[in-house]
Amino acid sequence: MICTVEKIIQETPDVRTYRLKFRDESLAEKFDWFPGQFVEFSLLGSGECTFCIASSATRKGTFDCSIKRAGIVTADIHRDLDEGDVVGIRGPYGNWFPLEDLKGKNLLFVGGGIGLAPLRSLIQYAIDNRNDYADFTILYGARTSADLCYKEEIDEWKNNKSLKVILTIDKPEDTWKENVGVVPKILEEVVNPIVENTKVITCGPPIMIKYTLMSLDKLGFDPKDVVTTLEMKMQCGLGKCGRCNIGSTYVCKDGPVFTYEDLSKLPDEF
Amino acid sequence: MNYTKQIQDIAGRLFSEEKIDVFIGYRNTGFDENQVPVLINQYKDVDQLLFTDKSVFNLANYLKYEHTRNKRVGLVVKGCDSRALNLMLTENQVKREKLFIVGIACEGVVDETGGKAQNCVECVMPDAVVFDEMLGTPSGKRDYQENSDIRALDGKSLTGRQEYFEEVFENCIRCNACRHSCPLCYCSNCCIDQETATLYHGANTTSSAFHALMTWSLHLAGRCVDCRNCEKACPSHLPLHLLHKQNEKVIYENFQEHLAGMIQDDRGAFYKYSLSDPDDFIM
Amino acid sequence: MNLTTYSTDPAGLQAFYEAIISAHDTYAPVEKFGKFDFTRVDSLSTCNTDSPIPKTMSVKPLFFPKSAKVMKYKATSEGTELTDTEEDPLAGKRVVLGVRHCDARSLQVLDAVYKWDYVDTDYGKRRENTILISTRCNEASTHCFCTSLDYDVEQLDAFDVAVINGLDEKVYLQARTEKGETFLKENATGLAVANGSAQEEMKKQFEKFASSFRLKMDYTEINEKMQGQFDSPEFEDVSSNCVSCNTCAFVCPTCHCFKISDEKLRDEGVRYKSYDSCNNVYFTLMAGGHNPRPVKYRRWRQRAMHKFVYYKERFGVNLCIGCGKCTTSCPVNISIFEVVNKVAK
Amino acid sequence: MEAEVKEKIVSIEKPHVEAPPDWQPVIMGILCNWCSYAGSDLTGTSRLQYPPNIRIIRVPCSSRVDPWFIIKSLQTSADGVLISGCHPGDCHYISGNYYARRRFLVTKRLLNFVGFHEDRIQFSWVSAAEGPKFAKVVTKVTEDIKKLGPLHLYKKENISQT
Repeated sequence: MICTVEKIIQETPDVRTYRLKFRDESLAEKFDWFPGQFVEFSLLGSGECTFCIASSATRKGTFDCSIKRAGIVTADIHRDLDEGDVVGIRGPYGNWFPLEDLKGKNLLFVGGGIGLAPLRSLIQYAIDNRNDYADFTILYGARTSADLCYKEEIDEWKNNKSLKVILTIDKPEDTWKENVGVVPKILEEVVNPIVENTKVITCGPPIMIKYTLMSLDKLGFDPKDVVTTLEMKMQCGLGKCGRCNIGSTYVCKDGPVFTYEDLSKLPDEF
Repeated sequence: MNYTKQIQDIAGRLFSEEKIDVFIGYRNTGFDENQVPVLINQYKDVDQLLFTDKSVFNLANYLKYEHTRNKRVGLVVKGCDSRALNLMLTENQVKREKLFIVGIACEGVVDETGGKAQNCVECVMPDAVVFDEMLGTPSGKRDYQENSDIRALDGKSLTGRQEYFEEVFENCIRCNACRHSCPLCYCSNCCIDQETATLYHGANTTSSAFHALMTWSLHLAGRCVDCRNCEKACPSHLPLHLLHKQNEKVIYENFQEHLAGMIQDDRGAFYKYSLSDPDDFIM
Repeated sequence: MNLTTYSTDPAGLQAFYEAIISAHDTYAPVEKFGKFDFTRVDSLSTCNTDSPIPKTMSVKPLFFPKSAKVMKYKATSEGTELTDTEEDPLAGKRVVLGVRHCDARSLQVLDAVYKWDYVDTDYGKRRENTILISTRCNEASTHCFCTSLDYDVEQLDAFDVAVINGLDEKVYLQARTEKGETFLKENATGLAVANGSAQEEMKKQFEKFASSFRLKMDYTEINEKMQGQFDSPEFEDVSSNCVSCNTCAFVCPTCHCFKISDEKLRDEGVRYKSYDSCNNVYFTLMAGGHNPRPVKYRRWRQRAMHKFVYYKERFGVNLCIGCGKCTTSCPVNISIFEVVNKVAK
Repeated sequence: MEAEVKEKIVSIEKPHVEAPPDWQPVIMGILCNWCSYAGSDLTGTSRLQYPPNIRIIRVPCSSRVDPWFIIKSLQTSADGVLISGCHPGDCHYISGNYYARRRFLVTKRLLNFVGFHEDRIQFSWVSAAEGPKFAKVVTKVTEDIKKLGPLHLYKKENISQT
């Protein structure tokens, strides 16, 4: 499938959001996805990369991919891809957040850095189906205030009375008025969530996930109620190339969304 | 050539005096007559060690892996291995004070067919050039001999060589075993590794094999010590020594008989120059 | 289904092979640089259908080539034009001679991964259009342990025609699949149908062959014991002398991991699918710098566990077929047999 | 005479595909910033003619040229490579070209060993004052390579099918 880049939003110094539109309108109708799924994003000549879809299918017509400049392909995407250019898209692949299980529950989103991207998809989905869910909390952390993604959208969320948004950064800054500290610390000290009837959805850098899971454990969350999406190098997205293998699980087919309970059954290799 | 007893003694002594953390030697697989390298961490395993003319693999290779990093290492080196080790020392890859080197006055190892290996027949320096302890009687430096395969190929026409090498590059599967088994290829990000992609994204085509093998052999030009670890590792049995020997020959003939790793602090042919280097090929 | 067995003598077999080569697109082991590769042949004299296992590359490249084009593109001022690859050179009807049991079995193992969920059509087509004529070994080589793994070597149906040596210089050709049956009917014109004692002779030959194995293990026991061994310290030990050279995965007939890469030249380019190996540091290295398997023993653990535990869990077969090719081509002779036995202890 | 030379060349370069009538060689020129690049500039300002087949890349010094540059250009588009630097002793960095000279010899001989005609890889010393020499060198290299025809060895375009 071929998509056109409709808009590029510079989120942070090294993250850009690409808003993509199908060149073929009829495909846009057929292309449906659930929050948490990913696509294979291919820039001819540079290669393919896996990105999660950062917007919700409830806002049809276009979809977003947030891309952080990190490797070879992403650097090429940042350098070469302009508005109006075309990219190849395969997908959507993988599983999605357990939407049915989340219904009627309190939702606590814990995101770090670019890890907000897959959460954003679910947040948008949940906002659009607001009546299905009870309480709504978003805890989002980044290294510095400049590294916070989706700033405009966060402001929007802040103005939305039905959600609670808590931001934090690692290093103190003069102009920063909100929390300072790493995400797990804020989670324990500031958010102090109710354990009852709450589902936690988390995504972020591996080290953040590790400590967040530990403090969630401390707070008394059932591993079943903690959902995360895994990052693993993938190339085919079809369960063939063997790259995303963790134990007998293929992250691209059986994942990338896992509950903490599932994860603890897998060998410790992520 | 059998130094099993002496090596076991030395390794045992070093472990009991707590002078080393790891000893790298050879052991028998127990499956066939082949010997495999072994990294020994404790005194009780010392009796696994042995050394005969089947101890082929260049052990200096293991100094680039995490198992030996920041550890005091004892190892066995033959003539060619010690030259590679010498280069690694010169290029600051290992620290001399962390090593205990058992040098061997090598009499040549055997190849697959059981005869004396080609590189041992043509060896210029069978004795270890850097060592703490020497086993055997040194036989001294020998005269440089031109490789017989190179001579045979030089006798062929350009077309003949072209056809031959086209087949070589076509049979390469780009597994990079040659680079990984080379003690002097210690770069953590190699320019011929496909996925670092500084140079190459990594399809396994003839063209990419040409590119990779040529670049690799030129990076080793003036440094290759002809231990033939690469050739032993190659699953396609490609004659990789041809590329290295050709460079070695050109360097030996033109640049004051330079041979890699013979003298300490000699970094390689491309790190020095002489005003009298040949100039006639330049317009 | 009634499958026929034909009998002939070595000369008759040679004539049979020659007839096949002249009538079909034939692949057979051809010697190159001291090792044997499955290549297209035009006459029997250039190939060796009886090539020794340790020196023969697997038959895998005929189905999963070392680098296959996935697609091509060309950018012009009007836009980018994408084309599927041109005619797949391996998709035509063909016959493969001189395949060993282990190699043929490996394709059955690969079928499992290529046919779950998304079906790899290229691979499927190559499989479908190929007739495998397999030779059963007379004697096991040093690192073979195929009889110890979870398949019946004697009654294997992974290939279409089995060539088995009998007593008194007799050779039996046995159809093992319907495809093989029809193929033999068409091609084995000069051969006599074997008489009653053939089955017995073949069994005898198998027993002799089976008794020549030096390496034997009980795979069920290994599978069970390996399951709990994820944190075994043995992995660090057995992998200590590995040089992470990837050779084992590239020669392994069942290793199927690949990478996708783009090659570009000016405004054109090709997307390739080529071999990759889990022993490679970059295999799981992510762009952000996080690597779940940064050290050697972790990669070796993945390799051993994938072969004997994970694949079994997922697809019901072991991902190792006991050909010993990895051991013979390993520069430091690490034996997967030794590794799993040590770990499972 | 020339026909004879051509025949000789044809007989030694293998996959010699007949060049299309309008074929022009592509020559990669890697020039040192201080001497040869200035020399080529002088050629231009002196209005001397030389064939337009050369594609010039400027490098700080001829010792900046990694042998890989040569291999990569032969493998992608170029039919030949010309590398030019300061005369020995004139290097802006005192000894760069002495180091380069060693590498060039080994590279040239190795490429010749694996089947490239030696005229495909050429080197020259051109100083900033030698405008006419630069024109002469480029003309000679272009003519040499025209005689050899297009390069097909290990080209990315004709990578094998499997």
